[in-house]
Amino acid sequence: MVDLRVKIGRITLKNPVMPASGTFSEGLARVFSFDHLGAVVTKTITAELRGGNPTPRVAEVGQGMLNSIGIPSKGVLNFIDHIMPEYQRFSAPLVVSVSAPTAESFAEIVRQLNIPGIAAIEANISCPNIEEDGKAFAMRAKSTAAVVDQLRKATALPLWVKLTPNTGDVGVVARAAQDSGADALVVANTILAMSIDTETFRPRLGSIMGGYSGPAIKPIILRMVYQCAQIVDIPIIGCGGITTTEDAVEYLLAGATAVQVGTATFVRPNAMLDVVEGLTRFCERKNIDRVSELTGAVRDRGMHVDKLEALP
Amino acid sequence: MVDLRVKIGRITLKNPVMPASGTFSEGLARVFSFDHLGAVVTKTITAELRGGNPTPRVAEVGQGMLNSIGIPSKGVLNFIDHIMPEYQRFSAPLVVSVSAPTAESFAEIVRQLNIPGIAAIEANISCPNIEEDGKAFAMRAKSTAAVVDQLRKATALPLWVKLTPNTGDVGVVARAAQDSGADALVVANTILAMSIDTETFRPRLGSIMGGYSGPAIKPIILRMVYQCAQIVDIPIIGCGGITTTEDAVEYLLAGATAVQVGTATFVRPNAMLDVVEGLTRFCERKNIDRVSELTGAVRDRGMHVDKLEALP
Amino acid sequence: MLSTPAVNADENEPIRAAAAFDVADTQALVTSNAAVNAEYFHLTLAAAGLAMTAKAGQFFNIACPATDKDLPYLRRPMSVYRVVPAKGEVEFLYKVTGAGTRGLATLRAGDSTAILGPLGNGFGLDPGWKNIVVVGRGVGLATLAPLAEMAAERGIEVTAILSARTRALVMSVQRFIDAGAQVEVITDDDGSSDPDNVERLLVGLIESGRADAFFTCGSNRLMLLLKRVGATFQIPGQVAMEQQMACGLGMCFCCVRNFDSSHGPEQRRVCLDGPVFPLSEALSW
Amino acid sequence: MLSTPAVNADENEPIRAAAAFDVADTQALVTSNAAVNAEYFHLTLAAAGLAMTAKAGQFFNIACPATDKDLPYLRRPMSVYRVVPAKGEVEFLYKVTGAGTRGLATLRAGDSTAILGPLGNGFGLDPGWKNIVVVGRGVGLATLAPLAEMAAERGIEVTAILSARTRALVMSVQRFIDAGAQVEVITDDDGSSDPDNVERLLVGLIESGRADAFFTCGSNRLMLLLKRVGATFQIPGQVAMEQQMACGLGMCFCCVRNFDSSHGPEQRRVCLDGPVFPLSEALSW
Ligand SMILES: Cc1cc2nc3c(=O)[nH]c(=O)nc-3n(C[C@H](O)[C@H](O)[C@H](O)COP(=O)(O)OP(=O)(O)OC[C@H]3O[C@@H](n4cnc5c(N)ncnc54)[C@H](O)[C@@H]3O)c2cc1C
Ligand SMILES: Cc1cc2nc3c(=O)[nH]c(=O)nc-3n(C[C@H](O)[C@H](O)[C@H](O)COP(=O)(O)OP(=O)(O)OC[C@H]3O[C@@H](n4cnc5c(N)ncnc54)[C@H](O)[C@@H]3O)c2cc1C
Ligand SMILES: Cc1cc2nc3c(=O)[nH]c(=O)nc-3n(C[C@H](O)[C@H](O)[C@H](O)COP(=O)(O)O)c2cc1C
Ligand SMILES: Cc1cc2nc3c(=O)[nH]c(=O)nc-3n(C[C@H](O)[C@H](O)[C@H](O)COP(=O)(O)O)c2cc1C
Ligand code: FES
Ligand code: FES
Repeated sequence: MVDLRVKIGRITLKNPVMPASGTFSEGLARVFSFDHLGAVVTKTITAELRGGNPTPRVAEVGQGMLNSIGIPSKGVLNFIDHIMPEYQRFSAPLVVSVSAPTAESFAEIVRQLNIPGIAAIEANISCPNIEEDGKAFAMRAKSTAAVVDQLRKATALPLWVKLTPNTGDVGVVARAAQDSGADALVVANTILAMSIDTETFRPRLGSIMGGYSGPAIKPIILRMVYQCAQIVDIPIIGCGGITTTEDAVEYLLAGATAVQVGTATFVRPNAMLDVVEGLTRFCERKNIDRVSELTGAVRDRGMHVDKLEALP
Repeated sequence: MVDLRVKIGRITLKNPVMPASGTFSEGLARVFSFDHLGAVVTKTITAELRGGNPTPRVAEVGQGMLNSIGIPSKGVLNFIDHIMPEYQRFSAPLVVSVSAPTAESFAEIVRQLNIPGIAAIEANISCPNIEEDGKAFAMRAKSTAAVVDQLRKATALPLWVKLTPNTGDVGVVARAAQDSGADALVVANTILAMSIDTETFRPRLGSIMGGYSGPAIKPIILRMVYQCAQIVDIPIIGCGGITTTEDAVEYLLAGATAVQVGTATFVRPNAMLDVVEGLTRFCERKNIDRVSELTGAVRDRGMHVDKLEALP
Repeated sequence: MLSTPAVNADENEPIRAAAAFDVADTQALVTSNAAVNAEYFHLTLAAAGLAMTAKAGQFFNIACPATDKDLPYLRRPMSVYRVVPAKGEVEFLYKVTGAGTRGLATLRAGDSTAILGPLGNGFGLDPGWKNIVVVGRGVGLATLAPLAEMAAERGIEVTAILSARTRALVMSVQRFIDAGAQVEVITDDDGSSDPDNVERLLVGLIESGRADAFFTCGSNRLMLLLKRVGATFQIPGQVAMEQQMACGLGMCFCCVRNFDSSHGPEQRRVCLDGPVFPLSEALSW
Repeated sequence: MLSTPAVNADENEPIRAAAAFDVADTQALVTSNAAVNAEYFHLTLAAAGLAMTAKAGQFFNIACPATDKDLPYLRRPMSVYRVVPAKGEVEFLYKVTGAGTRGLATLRAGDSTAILGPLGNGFGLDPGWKNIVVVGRGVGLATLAPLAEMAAERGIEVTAILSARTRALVMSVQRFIDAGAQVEVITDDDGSSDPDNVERLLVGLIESGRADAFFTCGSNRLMLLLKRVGATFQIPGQVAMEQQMACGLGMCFCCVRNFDSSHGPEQRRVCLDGPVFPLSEALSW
């Protein structure tokens, strides 16, 4: 029997498969039991009430989609009173994704979540930092360090920091998050993208630009996971385009300890279950006892990138 | 009859369609005549001799591909003596793509190309700048300004600067290139990505990471063209995943004046011709007299991105 | 929007009951998939289990096959057109409009595709109602058709006002007739579909006591008309709405629309809180 | 690598002559596509024009259809297995290995797919040669088969040594026989395919004057053996090589391999400078 357990800091997950924030809700419990998942991750919540972005909020593009949901939120109390209970009946640890427009308000919402029943905090720092001309915290090491530092002081819960791929140097941002006290990294959020309807000449999203997700972004995020794994020691949770068991394995090999499945769940609601079962079969076929042995097992020794050669 | 001509700085192209550097060679003249193209763009050449990267150099990923060709180059003289003549028999203006590991050597190679028969220089500054720990020039505004400034002094030819998408803020890099004297921008090069063979556990590219191109990257590069178009006044040449007429139109609407077709030519060798013909038919159907009217014609007025809403 | 809305709570299983799985992703075998006219296809799938519990107004999120030209990625929401538990069949009536439905149209008997459902709340019939008026147009008829049998089963009289550009394009007429409905076909080409005429028809039905409730789908113009007339004469109503979707399960918040509610305007998810909404709360789309 | 290499310049049109279009992307109709054994399919396409000029050793870059499971994006290089200008047909023999060939295997008569070619240089036959030895294995046989007729046309005697795991898997035996070739089947299961035995066979042929040149494809081991024997006995040879490709036209530099050359080791593009190379310059892959 293959051991699927993985450790993310001080919590142990029964398997490395969990949903990506915002692509999942208690509604999926109508299809299967969350007891099968390594963890559950909530849609990002904010302190203030938000309506989210104008419609259309979704556009299909090739083997992926653009979304501009934004973060419709009914606030922390609504979450604690109405949403948390939905998850309590499952054994999977509850990870609460939070966001805020300033480092201070970020710390504030995390303080409100120092309550029983929450296994970890996932800080979605891919959102605009209004104190820095709206650039996402995670776009720069400095603003990342600033917010993670405050979050670390605000909570004793395991702190997962979710990075944005919309940066030129994800490695330094990752190091900054680790050095400021992150227990794990989630790599990564959606890639800023756009699509235009050539018949109407109008952007296909109500907010013009949106986040690109799905299989199409996998090679990019996988590269970022690989780069981060060279730089940080804390566990990395890979997230980007994972649809099949092989996708999950690819992320583990690149250095991830666990994976999040997002958009794939929209196309195959049972995708997460399939990956959990697939990982067991894959490890059996490869005579691997523990799925954790796959983490960072990419056979890249002796290979190198020639600095002199142009890379994109 | 639709007028397909577009102006890139002081040169006028008979139509807005040209190949992307490195995805094209005189070999394609075995399939159709380059007289049909708005311009031809050479594979990037360097002053020094280079062998390129180890194999495998290509990996198919979804609706796109990874490449790690690097820049095999036989130097400038070989180019002038053996490659340039191949293009002279065609009417399409010749754009020579160049690269170098330092700003000084960049200027040097451009000086060697101040010869008749070259219509414009395309500076591929997506390559590693060995004076700055191998980060590509185009990843930062400062190093971009430095190299473009030297290039501007080194040549009187129209100077096109090709940006990398592997940066957190393509807009400021674009502005830096314009302010340092670029006549046009090519947006953009490939996106750094990776793929791992889950059977062998080995990276699928000999140099581990490589450049992602093809339809899958279109929404990302299109967004960058749109962002750059808000910031610069010089013409933008869109390049990323363009396969069909609609793809080209989408880029023009987002703010591009012309487009480059790359990977699509590998899959449909006549893709560029199809786009040229398709643009005429599209404009006829839409009662548009000049294709140049499409540039920046996206109907985004009244729409805006809510700063408070999280975007990736 | 975590609890389902007031709309016909009887018909609709509240999310809270989710512990019991009430939605399934079923790999369904294609029994037939034939063009019914220049624009529409009729798809019949062999399915069992939860799919057989689908009610009028509910929908499935359907996987659409790739073709040479199209590689649809997301699923496509389609109302259940008919369910025949006895035969283990579920049917859909769809209009070929783009990548996904072009892909669906390539399905042949013997192929199979995945359908997630039943999704959404579905129409509700108040035990007190004796006569209802169903007003539909275009694709909307696919959504409204099963309501004919559902009403018949409960001994409710149905008047169906079916609208289209031309007579040739009106669908499901026979289906409504077979279900015992009074059918009025109105078309653009003979002008009978224009608002004033439809309003006249409605008022007539109301005055003759044959309109305890309105049901509509497929036309914003008709929805607004029914809403106004319904408000004037205090006739309740339900409208099935559409919005672009990804998950169909209430997870992604792609499919929101704005609605009037007692406590001011609010956003609701069409896939979860709908697709059927009270006419009185629906807003123009 | 801009001028084509020395290799049989006669067979190969130098790029410089490009002004005359000699490569075409042809939308070809599938005449048949049938499994020949557990692993291989035989595809026959109706095509005309330049495709009909394809020579032994040249190849086409073939568009592979999408399936439920696979969405192959790049084209796949396939050697021309046979060209019948009279019937306007071109044939391919391919092994189903992954996404692209799985897609190819779904093609049915009446479907069509795009083929770019003819590409590459092809085999060359020196007018001075009277007897050649063709040694192939697996997929390599598809590439070598047309060489049998090409040699026959020029009155050149062919000895074909066909290798495979088992007798059942040896292909094209009849084809070589029909072309008048002497056929030796060697297999792993009866040990006849082991290097020493093959070397014995080759030396025998050389001594009996039946080996003016060697031709091989499909096995690195056999290539190295022929190279060594050829060097010892001064027998020229040609090998058809494979490498991952994108464009097939010499544009992308994906398909390079290293070769020995008079002026030291050099990189060549398999698609443009090959796929056929002098045995003496080929390196292990
Ligand atoms: C609850 C519900 C029930 C529906 N029932 C039916 C039905 O029974 N028969 C029928 O023909 N159509 C029905 N529709 C509309 C149907 O979903 C769309 O026509 C279909 O998604 C179009 O997809 P496409 O790829 O062919 O078109 P495209 O225009 O290429 O679609 C592009 C994207 O927009 C989305 N989209 C386009 N039009 C609509 C629309 N009207 N509503 C929602 N999403 C849309 C698609 O899902 C896809 O994601 C229903 C829609 C909803 C929301
Ligand atoms: C000049 C030439 C002629 C060939 N002729 C034949 C032939 O006649 N019959 C035949 O069965 N095969 C032939 N091959 C090999 C054939 O191209 C591959 O088997 C095929 O590309 C595999 O694609 P796939 O998607 O099924 O496999 P996958 O392994 O999924 O392919 C993944 C990628 O690797 C590439 N690739 C995988 N194997 C090879 C290979 N051996 N050579 C080149 N690229 C490869 C594919 O093109 C694709 O881009 C030839 C190859 C070359 C270069
Ligand atoms: C509809 C949608 C909503 C999302 N909402 C959130 C969110 O609220 N918070 C967050 O951190 N990420 C959000 N994401 C990003 C996903 O969590 C994930 O990082 C991204 O989609 C990449 O993974 P995928 O390719 O598997 O979908 C959202 C993605 C989608 C598609
Ligand atoms: C095989 C290959 C080689 C390339 N070589 C170069 C190059 O030498 N110089 C350069 O500036 N860009 C090079 N590129 C990048 C392309 O010019 C183009 O920017 C990129 O592929 C995106 O466009 P596409 O999606 O249409 O291919 C190369 C791309 C590919 C696929
Ligand atoms: S479609 Fe996802 S919430 Fe409605
Ligand atoms: S495949 Fe492109 S150069 Fe050979």
